[in-house]
Amino acid sequence: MTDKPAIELVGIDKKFGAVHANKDINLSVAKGTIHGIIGENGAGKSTLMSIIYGFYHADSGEILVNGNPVTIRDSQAAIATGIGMVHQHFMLVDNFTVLENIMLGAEGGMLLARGVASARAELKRLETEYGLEVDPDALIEELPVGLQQRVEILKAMYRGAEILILDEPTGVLTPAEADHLFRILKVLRDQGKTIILITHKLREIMAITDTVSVMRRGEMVATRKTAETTVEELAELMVGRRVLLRVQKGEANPGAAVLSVRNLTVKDNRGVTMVDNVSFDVRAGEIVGIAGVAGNGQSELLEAIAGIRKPTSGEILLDGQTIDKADPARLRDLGLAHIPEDRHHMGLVLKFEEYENSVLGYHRHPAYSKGPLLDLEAIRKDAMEKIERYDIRPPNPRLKTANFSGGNQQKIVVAREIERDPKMLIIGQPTRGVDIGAIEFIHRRIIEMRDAGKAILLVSVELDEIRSLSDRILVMFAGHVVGEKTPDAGEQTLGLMMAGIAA
Amino acid sequence: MSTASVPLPNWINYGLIPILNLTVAFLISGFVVWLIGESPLDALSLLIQGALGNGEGIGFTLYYATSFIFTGLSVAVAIHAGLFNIGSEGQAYLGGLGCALVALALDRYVPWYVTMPIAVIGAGLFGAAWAFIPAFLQAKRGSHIVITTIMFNYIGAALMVYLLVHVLIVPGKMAPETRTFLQGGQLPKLGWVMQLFGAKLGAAPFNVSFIIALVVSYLVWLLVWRTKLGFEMRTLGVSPTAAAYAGIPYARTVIIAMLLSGALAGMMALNPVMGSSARLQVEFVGGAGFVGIAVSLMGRNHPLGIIMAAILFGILYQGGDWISFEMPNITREMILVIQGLVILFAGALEYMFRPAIVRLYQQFKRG
Amino acid sequence: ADVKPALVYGTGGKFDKSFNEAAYNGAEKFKTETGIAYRDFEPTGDTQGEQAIRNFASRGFNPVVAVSFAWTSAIEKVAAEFPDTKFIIVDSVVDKPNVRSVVYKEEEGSYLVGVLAGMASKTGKVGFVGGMDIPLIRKFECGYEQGARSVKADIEVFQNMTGTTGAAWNDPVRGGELAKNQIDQGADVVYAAAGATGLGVLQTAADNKKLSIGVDSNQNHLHPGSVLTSMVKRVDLAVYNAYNDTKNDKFTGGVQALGVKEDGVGAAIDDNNKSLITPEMQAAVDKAKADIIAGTVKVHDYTSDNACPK
Amino acid sequence: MDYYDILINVLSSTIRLSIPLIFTALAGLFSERAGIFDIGLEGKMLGSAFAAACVAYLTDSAWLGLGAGILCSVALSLVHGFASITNRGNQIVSGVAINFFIAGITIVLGQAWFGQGGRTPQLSPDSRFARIILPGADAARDIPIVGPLYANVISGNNILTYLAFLAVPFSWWVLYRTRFGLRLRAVGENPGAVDTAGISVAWLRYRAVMCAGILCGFAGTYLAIAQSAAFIKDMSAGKGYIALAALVFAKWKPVPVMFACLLFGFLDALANFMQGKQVPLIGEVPVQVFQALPYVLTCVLLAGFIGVATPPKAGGVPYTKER
Ligand SMILES: Nc1ncnc2c1ncn2[C@@H]1O[C@H](COP(=O)(O)OP(=O)(O)OP(=O)(O)O)[C@@H](O)[C@H]1O
Ligand SMILES: Nc1ncnc2c1ncn2[C@@H]1O[C@H](COP(=O)(O)OP(=O)(O)OP(=O)(O)O)[C@@H](O)[C@H]1O
Ligand SMILES: [Mg+2]
Ligand SMILES: [Mg+2]
Repeated sequence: MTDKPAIELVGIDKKFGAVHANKDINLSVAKGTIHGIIGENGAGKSTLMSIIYGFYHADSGEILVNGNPVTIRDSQAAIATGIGMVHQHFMLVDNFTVLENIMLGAEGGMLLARGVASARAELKRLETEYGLEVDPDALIEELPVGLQQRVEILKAMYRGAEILILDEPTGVLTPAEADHLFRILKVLRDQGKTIILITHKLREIMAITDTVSVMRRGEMVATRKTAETTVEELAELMVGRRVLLRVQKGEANPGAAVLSVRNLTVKDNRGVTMVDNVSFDVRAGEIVGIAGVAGNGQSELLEAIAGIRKPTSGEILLDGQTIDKADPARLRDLGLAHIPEDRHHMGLVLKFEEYENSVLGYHRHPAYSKGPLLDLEAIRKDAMEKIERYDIRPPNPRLKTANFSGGNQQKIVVAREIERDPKMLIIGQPTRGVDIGAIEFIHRRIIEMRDAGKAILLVSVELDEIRSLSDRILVMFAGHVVGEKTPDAGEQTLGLMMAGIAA
Repeated sequence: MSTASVPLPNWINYGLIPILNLTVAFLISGFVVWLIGESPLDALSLLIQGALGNGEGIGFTLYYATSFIFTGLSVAVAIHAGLFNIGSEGQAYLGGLGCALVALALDRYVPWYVTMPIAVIGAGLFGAAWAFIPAFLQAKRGSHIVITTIMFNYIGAALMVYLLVHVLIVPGKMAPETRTFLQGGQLPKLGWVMQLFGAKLGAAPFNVSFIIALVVSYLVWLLVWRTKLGFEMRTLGVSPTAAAYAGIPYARTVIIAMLLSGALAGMMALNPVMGSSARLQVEFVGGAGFVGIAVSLMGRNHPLGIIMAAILFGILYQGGDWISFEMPNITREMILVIQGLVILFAGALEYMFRPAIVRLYQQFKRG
Repeated sequence: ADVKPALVYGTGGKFDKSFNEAAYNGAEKFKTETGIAYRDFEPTGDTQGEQAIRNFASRGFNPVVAVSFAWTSAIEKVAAEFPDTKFIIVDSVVDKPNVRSVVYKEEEGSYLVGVLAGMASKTGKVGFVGGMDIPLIRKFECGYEQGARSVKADIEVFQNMTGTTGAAWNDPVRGGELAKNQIDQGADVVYAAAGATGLGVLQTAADNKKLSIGVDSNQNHLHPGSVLTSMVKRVDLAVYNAYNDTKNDKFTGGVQALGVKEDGVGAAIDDNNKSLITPEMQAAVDKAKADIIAGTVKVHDYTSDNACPK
Repeated sequence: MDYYDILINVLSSTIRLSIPLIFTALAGLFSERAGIFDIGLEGKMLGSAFAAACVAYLTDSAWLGLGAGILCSVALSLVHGFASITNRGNQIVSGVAINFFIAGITIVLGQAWFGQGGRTPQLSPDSRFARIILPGADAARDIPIVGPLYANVISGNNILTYLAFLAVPFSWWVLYRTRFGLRLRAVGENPGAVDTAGISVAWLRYRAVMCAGILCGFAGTYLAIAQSAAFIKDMSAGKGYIALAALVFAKWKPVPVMFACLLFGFLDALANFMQGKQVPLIGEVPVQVFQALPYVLTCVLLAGFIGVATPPKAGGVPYTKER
């Protein structure tokens, strides 16, 4: 073994149009280690990894593998260099079998028949060596995500990867699955493979990595030995200043229940039960936070309450009235506002001008219409007022929404949903990818809403955000509400509950 | 770095690029003309002369343009809702049935201005009805609207031929067509409009449906950009997920958009059926539904752009007739060649020149 | 007088080797004889015909000949707009003083080729493939059937129409397929009255070593040895006469119905098919012709009552 | 004629009418399984018919005609590929454009070169694909049941007919048993998976559309110089769209494609045969019913009443890595 780093990046730079995703990145990953990379959403982690894997091309910069400069023209070159990658969004063909997916691109000859036998044998070997069991003849679409990810890892190993990149592998895994994954990664490392692991989750970084690098807004801001750093330091590095964990707020003054959820069961698009027999209340003047690892049913729960997804069974009551038909428009009329998790695909139409988004969903409201027509004058005036009140920049309602930055886009959504004076507000990931200034602003607005007697249901994967805003915390795990806590419950306790270990 | 997301000013996006695309299409057409041994310049001058050289030519140009405005609007309305309606051709065909039935029923009792509004409704209803099943299948069953509308073009053609041959034909006549409508079923020509400009309409069938087309264009603009329904259609068109979030009902919006699209296509029938031949004939649509695709693409799905593109295609059709009359070597199908090239370059290859233009533009801004 | 002749074809195209080509030949003949050039136009769709006719009239062409019933209403309109121009329509009747309508007694010509078909058939089955399903084409079929039956009373006549729209004149693929069906059913002579579609019928008969009968123009040369005869319809004469009459100030409006007697229709016998026509067949045709002229044989006209006697 | 003879006749007609559909639908299969929608099948078929007829006429060789037909159709495929793969244009629009262009250019050039109203001159027997009489066909004719089937349906077709039926298992084999096929099916479902496996999405898709081009070339050639003896304007007459319907009807699978095409060909044959004949209880069925039936059936299928037809997932969507 040499001392040469397994992979070294020098001055990598990448722009997507106006977005500067990677700015002059330098990075060195030692051979036989697990190297973590953390950073907020949109920090540029996936972009950087995709450049190493030859999926994107850097505008400038150099890549060295084992000390030798390499040109990675495409993924084939990356594979040939011994680099494998498990993408954040799986790159699998759903209606192919595991075996076909693994063979794709490494078929071993013009005819499939020839390669199949050796592929099966090789799979067997990998299975026993690393504990990567999976039925080679199963169809991908019939496998749970955990196993799909295993197929992705197998794909990389099958191609003889020496350097394995995993882009947010645990986002979709249950804690048990994540643990299993980590055990596999350790085995791989001990056999001399190099692993780059991307995640937002500081705990995971502390648990498994040897070294960790932090990215912020396209820049590589620091690299630390894991043993020599702390969660707090990493968090600070990630967001660029000391994290404000506590929001100023007074005592809650809860009134009657506004939202009641009774025995709710919801399935996702694939028909998997994501919310399983869940019941709770949200009262006027309180914030109920739902904590949980992403993918434990929170999204589906919010969508069901917001009327976007039809529940399979159970009941949702607003002000004691049963909502029998999923219809977001009617729910809005009844005073239910919804700040969605995904502003790009749900909360906003990026191609529309700002003022159009400022009434999306409320466009049928009498204040914004004259008969069948939209009252453009009223809408633009209203949009301008919101822009001023929420300090949305640039202050131009005729600008295309895509041209606002993430934080300002989120403010457009927040302003729209709060300003129509709802009774009930459901919020998903209010500050994802939003800068600190905007976070504070949005948090303050949420508290003001509570103090004005609104009922608020909040979902966030950021435990700190949940703890600082909520009056009560429900923890979701695998589709169940596994317990209720007050915000002063320790991080440890909540963490264990989120992992499904304690209740 | 990719250039796809670099914003360009409107005059480039809506002016320079379409003109560039169009120019290439015409250059290649000119090459074809040259290939068959005729002079492209002569052909071009004949084209202009035939289409715009006298009142009658202009009349014909506007007559064709009228049909294309309707079908272009039809395609555009669907596109705004994210639907590719290839079925305007069939919907227009059925629209012809609607307006012919009205004309046949009323022409001997009432004057044209009574028949006309009812015929507009009849044509619209029949066109919409023909769009309904594909719309329903898309909305409720997720069947691909492109495929179903193609199928319905053929089903519509079979149905119309059956009706004309077996039901509507005048007994004893050779051609499968209805009887000629009386005065009450014919739309008056717009000779007076031409006279305002000191030109003579001659025999050109430029008629009142042109005015209907303009009014409808305005209404479509109003619908798409000024109404709640239009807002919902556009939302659905660019972001189905945002539409679901906003409580915009998918099935209802898809069906309404397609019904409107079908109705617009159907109204096209007014122009040839009541405005020109005064009877319902086989194949009277003559590809206008497909031209609508080109017109809508070129007009960037905006009524104003559609009117301009429709007139351009009107010039092509009328001028093309003239060319084929004057240059027997060039048959009228040259129009199809040009049309195909325009669709190719203004539609499928619309981004071909963009990267180069972006680079030039950036250099220009820097320099 | 001043003659500036123009010719508008039917939608089958100028060189369909049949109906339109006959018209073309007439115009060419006039041109070679008199040295007077003419202008022609081939509309490819129904809407173009009217425009072309009007274009010619407005540019001072005179006379304007329109061959095909498809231009009936076009001529009706344009003739009213240009009362000083002479128009000729073939295959249809337009009642205007400046229009001459030339129609043919196709049933008579078809009767003659029917006689030949009936005698040539060994299987006792013959076929007929029509173009567009219109009374005019039924008239061909009916005459053919009568002729065949006159020589073989129990003969079976298969008949198919290619289509119901103008496209049926230009669909040799379907024409061939229909002919093949009839041949498979036992027909050994197939008569095509279908414009360019007939080319496919004649081709299929030749491919299958069966006999065929051409139409309108003399098509015997297309597949020598396979084309039994052609039912010629002298559209060329209609065109030629129209030009000549105008030139000589002898143009008359009204209807001209041309039959066997006027030599407007007939069965073509030439070098290409001589070997297929036995002396008995020749004699039978000559007799049928004489009988029709004499009036002793009356061929039923389908269009008179939209029915064919069985 | 007894019923069996009728059946034999209709079957032999079915075969003749299905061949262009089979070639074309298989062409669509290759293209669409790779994620490129192809409504330009009609245009490619027509274009290759024209090229085949022109070259066969000029060279007196059917095989050169076939080569020209294939070349022309592949060239059109490359245009479609250039628009929809390289330039990420709308695939439907590109297909429509090709259909228009070909519908026009064949007539314009045909008229300019041959002066026969867009038709090409009649071909001599040498320049066409002749019927092949299989050994023993005439002798077998009198054997009951199988005899006529062999002599009239199986024998007596041209070489392209047999090639069409070979193309079906061959396509199946290519798609499901070769590396190229595996990749092609993958790129139509998830081009990202193909790209990250180190395979060029663009080149793979180009090869797929070229396969489509080759097959359409056979279809067009069959129309012009096997089934008929000249190019006639619009001679594809919507067969490209019927083939598309058959492709959907067969749920994008090679062997069902053949059966769907045979079914649609059968309907066409039946329409010819039933003309003017009375059906008990119903009377004469208008030919338009048979003409519309393939489309109606496909819509019924699409409505989900006969199973579900799920198109390849990435179909119609241009592949972009960078926004
Ligand atoms: N294909 C693309 N085209 C254009 N912009 C892109 C593309 N991919 C990423 N971006 C932009 O580049 C920036 C960095 O994105 P990237 O996906 O690398 O972030 P990330 O750190 O992986 O975030 P996350 O934690 O959300 O996965 C973002 O602003 C994103 O919008
Ligand atoms: N999807 C997109 N399409 C087009 N332009 C975009 C897109 N996403 C971002 N941009 C452009 O890139 C710029 C930077 O966006 P980005 O979201 O990375 O901002 P940011 O620095 O994260 O801001 P904030 O802190 O407010 O989130 C924006 O101003 C916008 O113009
Ligand atoms: Mg990422
Ligand atoms: Mg941001």
